[in-house]
Amino acid sequence: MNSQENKHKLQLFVDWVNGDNMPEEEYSLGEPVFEEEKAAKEPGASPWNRFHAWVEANGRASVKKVYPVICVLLCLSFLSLLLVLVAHLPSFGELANPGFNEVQQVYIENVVEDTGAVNAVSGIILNYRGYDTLNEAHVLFVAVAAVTVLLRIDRHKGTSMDVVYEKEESDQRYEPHHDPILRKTTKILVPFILLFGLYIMMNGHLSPGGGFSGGAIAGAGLILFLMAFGFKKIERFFGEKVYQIVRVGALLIYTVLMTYFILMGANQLANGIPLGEPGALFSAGIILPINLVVGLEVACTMYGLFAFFRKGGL
Amino acid sequence: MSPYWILVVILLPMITGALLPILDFKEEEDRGKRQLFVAIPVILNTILVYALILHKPVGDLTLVHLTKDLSISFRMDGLSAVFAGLVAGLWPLSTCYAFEYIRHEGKENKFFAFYTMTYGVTLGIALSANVVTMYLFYELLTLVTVPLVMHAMDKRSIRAGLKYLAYSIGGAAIAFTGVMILMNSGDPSMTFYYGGSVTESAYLANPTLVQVGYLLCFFGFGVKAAIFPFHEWLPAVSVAPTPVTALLHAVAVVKAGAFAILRITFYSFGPGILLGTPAQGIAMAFAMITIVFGSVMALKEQHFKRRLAYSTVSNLSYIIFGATLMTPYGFLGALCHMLFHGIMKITLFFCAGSVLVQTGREYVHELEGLGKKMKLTFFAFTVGSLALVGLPLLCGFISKWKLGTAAASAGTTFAFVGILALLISAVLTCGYTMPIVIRAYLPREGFDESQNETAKDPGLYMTVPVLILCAAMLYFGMHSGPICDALFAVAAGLI
Amino acid sequence: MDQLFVNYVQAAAVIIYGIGFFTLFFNPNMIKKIIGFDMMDSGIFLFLTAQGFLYGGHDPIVDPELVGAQNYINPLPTGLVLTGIVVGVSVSAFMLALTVRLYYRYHTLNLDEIIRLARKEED
Amino acid sequence: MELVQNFPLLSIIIMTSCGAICTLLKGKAAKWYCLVCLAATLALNLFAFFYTLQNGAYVYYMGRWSAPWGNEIKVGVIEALLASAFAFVMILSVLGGLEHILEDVESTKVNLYFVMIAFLMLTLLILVYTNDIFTAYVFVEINTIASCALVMMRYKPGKTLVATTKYMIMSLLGSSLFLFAVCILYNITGHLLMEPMGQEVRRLYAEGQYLFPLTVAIAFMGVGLSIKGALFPFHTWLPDAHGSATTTSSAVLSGLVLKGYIFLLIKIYCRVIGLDVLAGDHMPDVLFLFGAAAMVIGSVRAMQQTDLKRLLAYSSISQVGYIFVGLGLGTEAGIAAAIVQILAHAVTKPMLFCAAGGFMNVSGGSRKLQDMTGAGRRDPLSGAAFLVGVFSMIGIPLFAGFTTKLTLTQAALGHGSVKCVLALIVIIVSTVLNALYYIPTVSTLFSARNDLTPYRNRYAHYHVPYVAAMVLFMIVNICVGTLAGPLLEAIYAGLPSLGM
Amino acid sequence: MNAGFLFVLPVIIPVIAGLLVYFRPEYREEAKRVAFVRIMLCVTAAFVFLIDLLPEAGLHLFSLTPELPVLFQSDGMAKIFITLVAVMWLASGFFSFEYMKHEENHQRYYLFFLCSFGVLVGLGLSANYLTMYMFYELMTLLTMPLVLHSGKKEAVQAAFKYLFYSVFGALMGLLGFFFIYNYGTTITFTAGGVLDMAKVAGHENKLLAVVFLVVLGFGTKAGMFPLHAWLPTAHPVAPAPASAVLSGVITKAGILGVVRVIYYLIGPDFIRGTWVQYAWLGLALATVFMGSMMAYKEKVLKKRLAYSTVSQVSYVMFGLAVLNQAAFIGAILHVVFHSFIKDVLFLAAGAIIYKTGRTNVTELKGIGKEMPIVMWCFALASLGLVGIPPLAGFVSKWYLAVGSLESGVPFFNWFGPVILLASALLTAGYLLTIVIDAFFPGSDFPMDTLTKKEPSYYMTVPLIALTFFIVWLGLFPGGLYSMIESFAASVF
Repeated sequence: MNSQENKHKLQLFVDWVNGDNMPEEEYSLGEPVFEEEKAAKEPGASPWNRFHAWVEANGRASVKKVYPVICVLLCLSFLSLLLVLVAHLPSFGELANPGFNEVQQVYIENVVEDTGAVNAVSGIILNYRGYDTLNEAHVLFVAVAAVTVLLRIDRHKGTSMDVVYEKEESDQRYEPHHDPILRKTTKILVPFILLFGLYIMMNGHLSPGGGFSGGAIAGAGLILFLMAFGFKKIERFFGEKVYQIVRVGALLIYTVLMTYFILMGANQLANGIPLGEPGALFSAGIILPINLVVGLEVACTMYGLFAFFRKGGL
Repeated sequence: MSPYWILVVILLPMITGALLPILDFKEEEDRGKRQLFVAIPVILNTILVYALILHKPVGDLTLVHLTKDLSISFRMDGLSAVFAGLVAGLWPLSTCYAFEYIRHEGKENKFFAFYTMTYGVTLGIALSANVVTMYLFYELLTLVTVPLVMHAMDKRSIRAGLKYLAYSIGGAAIAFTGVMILMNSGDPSMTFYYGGSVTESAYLANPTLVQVGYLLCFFGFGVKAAIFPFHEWLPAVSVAPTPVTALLHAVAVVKAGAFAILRITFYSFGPGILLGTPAQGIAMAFAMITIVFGSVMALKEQHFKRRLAYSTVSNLSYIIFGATLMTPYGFLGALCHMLFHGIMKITLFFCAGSVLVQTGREYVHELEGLGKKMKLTFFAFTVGSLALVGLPLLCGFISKWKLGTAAASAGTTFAFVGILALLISAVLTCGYTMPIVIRAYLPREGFDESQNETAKDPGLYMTVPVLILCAAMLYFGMHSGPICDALFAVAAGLI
Repeated sequence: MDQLFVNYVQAAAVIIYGIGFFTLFFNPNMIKKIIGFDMMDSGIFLFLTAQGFLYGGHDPIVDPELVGAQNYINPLPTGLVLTGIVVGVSVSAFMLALTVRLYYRYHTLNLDEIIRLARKEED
Repeated sequence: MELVQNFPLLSIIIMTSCGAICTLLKGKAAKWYCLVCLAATLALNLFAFFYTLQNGAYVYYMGRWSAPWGNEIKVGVIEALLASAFAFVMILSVLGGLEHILEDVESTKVNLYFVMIAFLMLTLLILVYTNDIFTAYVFVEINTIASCALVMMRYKPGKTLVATTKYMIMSLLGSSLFLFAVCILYNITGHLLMEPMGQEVRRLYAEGQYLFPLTVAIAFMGVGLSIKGALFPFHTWLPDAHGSATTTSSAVLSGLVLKGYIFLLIKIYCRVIGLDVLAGDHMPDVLFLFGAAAMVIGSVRAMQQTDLKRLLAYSSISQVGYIFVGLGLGTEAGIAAAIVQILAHAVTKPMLFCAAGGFMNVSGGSRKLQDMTGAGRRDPLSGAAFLVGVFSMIGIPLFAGFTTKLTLTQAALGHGSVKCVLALIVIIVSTVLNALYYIPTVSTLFSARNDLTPYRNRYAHYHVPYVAAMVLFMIVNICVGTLAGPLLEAIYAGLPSLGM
Repeated sequence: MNAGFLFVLPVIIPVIAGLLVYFRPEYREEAKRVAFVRIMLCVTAAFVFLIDLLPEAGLHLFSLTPELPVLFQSDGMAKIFITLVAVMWLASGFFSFEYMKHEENHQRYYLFFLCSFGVLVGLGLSANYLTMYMFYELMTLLTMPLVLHSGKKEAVQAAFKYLFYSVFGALMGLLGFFFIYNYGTTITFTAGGVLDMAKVAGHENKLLAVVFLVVLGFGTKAGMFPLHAWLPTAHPVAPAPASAVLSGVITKAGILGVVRVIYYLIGPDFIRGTWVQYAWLGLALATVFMGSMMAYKEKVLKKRLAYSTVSQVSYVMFGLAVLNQAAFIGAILHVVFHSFIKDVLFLAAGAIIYKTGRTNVTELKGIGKEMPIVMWCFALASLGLVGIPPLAGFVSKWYLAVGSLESGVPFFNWFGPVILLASALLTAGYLLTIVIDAFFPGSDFPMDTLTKKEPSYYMTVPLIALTFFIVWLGLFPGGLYSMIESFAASVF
């Protein structure tokens, strides 16, 4: 083939030497080829479009098949990582663990004369690291607020929250049908439950327990009463207004107490709250009142959550 | 004069531009009022600029301190006087041209708003005293000119506008990195000193970084100066109305890119450091490639304004070639070509605009025999093209002459190849301008007169600026003594 | 590997955590996901309490005779667990409320179904 | 202990009480009370900022007991600055989106909205100030619940509920990983407070003990908080959550909440683990890579969006990428650049969201960009604010974005290794991509074809709070842009207290 | 009162005349126009001859920049060139009055014809590189429309080709200009060269490359080998008087350029014995031989004459390339003689086309009978070109051969004359065959049927005059020889 090419080249050279060959049409009179007007690229055909078509067609199905396998593999590898981690951790239950350092020593040895509480755990969570527990109460408070946003139906205000709600409305107001066995037992049990809850709250600084557990027990008592006697009865002594006031009041009292305690502590001023002698009921400074307040708060929260899930209102 | 006038000069057009949409002149009825409202500030501003050039204010005017070292400050030194003078000189002419041209495009308020604002922003670039200020106005220039490019708001111009935007912002981002490297090596406030602010020790500490920094700045600002790999936006933008293409893409925007490269080369990185380094080699190589490439593409292009746009691409790289020679003579050649190319190219674009307005023809082969009908326009076009080719009596020859001698005296083989590139491009320039002239005046055998019955010269607003420019070309061609001495003083860093 | 048998309690905790993690990821049902979260929480609390344990350690109710920190277990982790449990409760309550509302609107608990319905509803 | 030193605690207490009290008040009263509390917090924190500027950082015991026993907060220059900035932006966001709150949220539950806002502010304050990682965990949880509540408070739920669920699940996963990391750290160091734990970790690292648990703790901490901070691979929840929430919620979430978590990560990495130990574990490189990927892919995805709010959400992902690139550089300058970006983005993004809210008012409530053509003309104030935001995003000098680009490039250059080159390239690409999707949006918003849309004669009627918010936003943005000097000095002064 | 201001007149007058002819409406009809042009031609020629007579003088017109003045001076070389230009323009001018009758847009033709006259005079008189370059460029631009005159497609393409090649050549000259300005002491032409050896020290080979490019650049105008392709296309398409002038004089402008640069700026001894000289010699000889070969092969009369121009002008280039006095004198002599001869040949061809419309060589059988005077001049000119002793061609070829033999250039001093002789034979081949066919068409040709078609006296008078000169100069070259020898001595 290249011989033909050479001939062509020779011809070109001869023409050039000859000098009389006409330069090819310099300014083509043809239709102007202007980039913008070129025919728009026709769609499809390009690999990118084919990939998209495949994804639309069977994207979801393939993911469904592949997802479990990946999930299992991911979790197994994660689990093995954790197990290897545990293998490298300090051994269980040794005194040489890093945990048993001067921090634990102070917590145990001077918890009595610092906080007046015999139960070191209460001392820690309510005095040494008191601020954390203040915010514990706030977590509960926010959770209830969030649930109210979601579940509370303000029927009489006419807010058509969700048309769906209207259909099953009858079930909400359904009062528990008169069940004598349940009512009798609750009549006997509820006072003791509330009393026991109060006991747990009061003795938080002496024995295990405290505001949170006591509150939960009291809450359970309230819920049992509600289950037995229905909303009408309970509204007589524990309606919406009371509920709000108790909840917010308890929180505010707790905050005020804690602010006073922190401000005094931070500025190294004596806070004038008597610690009382250890072991007595009215001792351990601010821990007792805090336990009471927290107990109330937790009880209201428990009851509130149940009521919202049950009736979308109190 | 006190340096505060610099601020006045920059802000006056920007305020007029900003006020226009608020005053909201009606399209047709108070066109006269709008023209007055635009013309007076522009002319006033030009007078102020020339007053500033004549008796230069001493010292810098610092507006605000961004950080401890970086500040927004202005100054009128030699180089800024040249660029400001060029812009101030050509702006009134092109505004006058735009008054009539825009009548058939529409949306005049929006057009003149951005048009006058660009005036202020370009002056901002010219008069900035440090790299950060220049960078600020450089970015503003992009943002102010994008609406102008998109003026017609049809699919084509929007796509062109977006392409222009992508290139400019990309370029600015690349340049920003280079500026940062500059900031680290040498005086952090990056104010412009003739001979560069990069200290010797900083360079010796890490020569490759400084060179990479310079190349980043070079290609970053080079995007606006349409250097080879980043030149596509310039021809694409020729869809914009002619006063926009003429002024922005022959004078303001592209020259801002070239001006920025001059500033960076001679006032920030300093020729002393860069002379003979591979960075200079690369920069010069790209400039040379663009010179030849631009002309070749222009030769191939059939669309009238795109052909002129490609010619701008190639001519701009003359300036950059001069800059990369890194000698005072090279700098002088660059300055000369910046001035004279501004005048030449704006004339050609105006003629293209007049042809478009009068006959609506956009392609080169449609211009058959128009020479007789549109006498003045094509006379100006002929003078412009002869100047561009480098005929001795016209200004084009002077700048080619300065560039050529500078390259010859530079002595390196690269410079020698550079001259060859210059000359090849000159031949190609003749290749793409002369056929138009010949075609216009000496129509071919089978040509019938009837096609150009209606074609005649456009109104006074459009022809007067063109003729003034021709006179300027002839004057500078014949009597360029004083101008060249002034430019040499700037190039040698005396003023 | 023998250290794993020494720390058998932490190993158990971590395994519970892993299972919780698996249920969370594996099944699309909302309730199962919440159960997964609770398992993860309980796994961590077990892991945390295990750190405070001491062989032969007395419960942290300080009685005057038994002096010296070395024969009491570390009270701090138990305190932290108390806080953790409360957080777990509040978060689960919120998630359950969300599930109830989703059920009322989309009548399904399968999260993938819900997402599909939401996307269809959107466009 | 002068009085001023109590101010941070006072601001925290005010916010806690405000949360509680707002539940009792009615909608309008709750709004005013919440705004007053926010203003008070802003003032107190500003005082604290100027105090620490003169006298340097100080530690404040939350309760009577000193470091390893009691709880404490550390008030440094950066912390105070961020706290006051967050408070200020919170006020402006609430004011900016006020009409939408009253419109979107049910009238009876508006007060709960402000409860959530109060608790969110509380958590941000604590995340910024706290010196104890378990307190940090507790507040991370409150923050999760509060922000999920804020997202879902829409009158016509549907889409928002699904988005909230996705957000909730991802956040809970993140916080459980974070808790796990806290337990591991407590297990191997025995301390919960950052300073003592930091010394312990350095000692362990020096002796080479428990190295593997330390790496796992660092990894879990990083992954946990990246999930919550919406770093690239875990960002899937962000577009739906921020896209479908009301204006104020999306403004606050993208502007502040993301930053709270990331600042906590920075604090933990600097104070507890120390940059040298961190470098040993190559964690910064991982963060750097994911940050770089976020910068690019966030913008690419944003280009394909037609809904304005989702577009802004995706752009947040790319801006978060800037912070992680700064953090990933692992040098002091890198951290400073990250903090500057936190501030700059906190100031810019909420403004963009509020402006988007304004545009929605003027375009018949639709979020689609087509319906918003010419909205900029019909509502000039939001148009101007949006423009300032876009300028800042692109990094035009005199605007906040420029300061970030300035410091980040300086930091990258200071680094001088392959990471530096990669950082520079990514910054350039990201700037271009930003321009590529912001400028067309601006051009559609200001396009002259205003008369084609059905909403052409719907001009904005301005309320006082909205105008105030927008104007203040613009002023702050320009201040951060121009007063970069003193800002940077303050940050560099605050770095040692951060644990560098 | 030196003769300086005189220089401007012959340059300005024709240009103004041309513009007047084109723009003034009254010159539309024939008679007025012909009269006006005739007067103008005579006036300009008179001034030119006046300048010849006056002693050497200089004029500084104005200066573009301080170091770029526009200078005129009438040294020996200039005098010869402008006289040649004047004579050729007179002859072609008179010829074209008649010839243009069967062409259109006369005014345009005369505009460019007169303007190029002025420009060429300016080129001849220019005293420094800038002025020469300026007039060189103007000449290209003004002669191009002459080539384009007919407007036919191939004419337009040929014109473009001519334009690009010439502009490229001019710009090569500009390249040389930069370097000479840089390495030379001044840009004014001074016999023997202006190079400042101190500056040139390090850059010899680069400067040699530049010189070679300059030679190539100006060589394009003279149709030297690498860039000769435009000449065979451009000259034939132009109207006959224009192509006569194009071939006769304008190619000599290229030669003038080379002479000025090599002998008056670079200085002959800078490139004596270097590769530039050998390359130049080689190219010249190649063109000489190649031109004649092509001419021999070409059938169309005007194309054949164009090829012969290519080869004859390369005689001159060869003479200049030898770089010694004898060859230089031979070259300049050949410039003069070739102009006269080629003018006669082209005018004759023009007359034939005008009268009989026959362009092909084969159709010219028996033309001698139809147009005796024209063909007699054609014959005499052909003989002169071949180099038969009594006619002009012989003298220049003689000195060329002698110069090259004496020059001592290693290979070329004997190879050169051999090529010249061979080419002379070929010239005879392609010219004398026409003459023989014209007068002795052979027995079978019906000689008697031919009628006399003698063109009018406008055409015959110039032909006769030029032929007289050829014969007169062939017999008494002494005057011309001594004139050339005077300034040739100063150059070497």
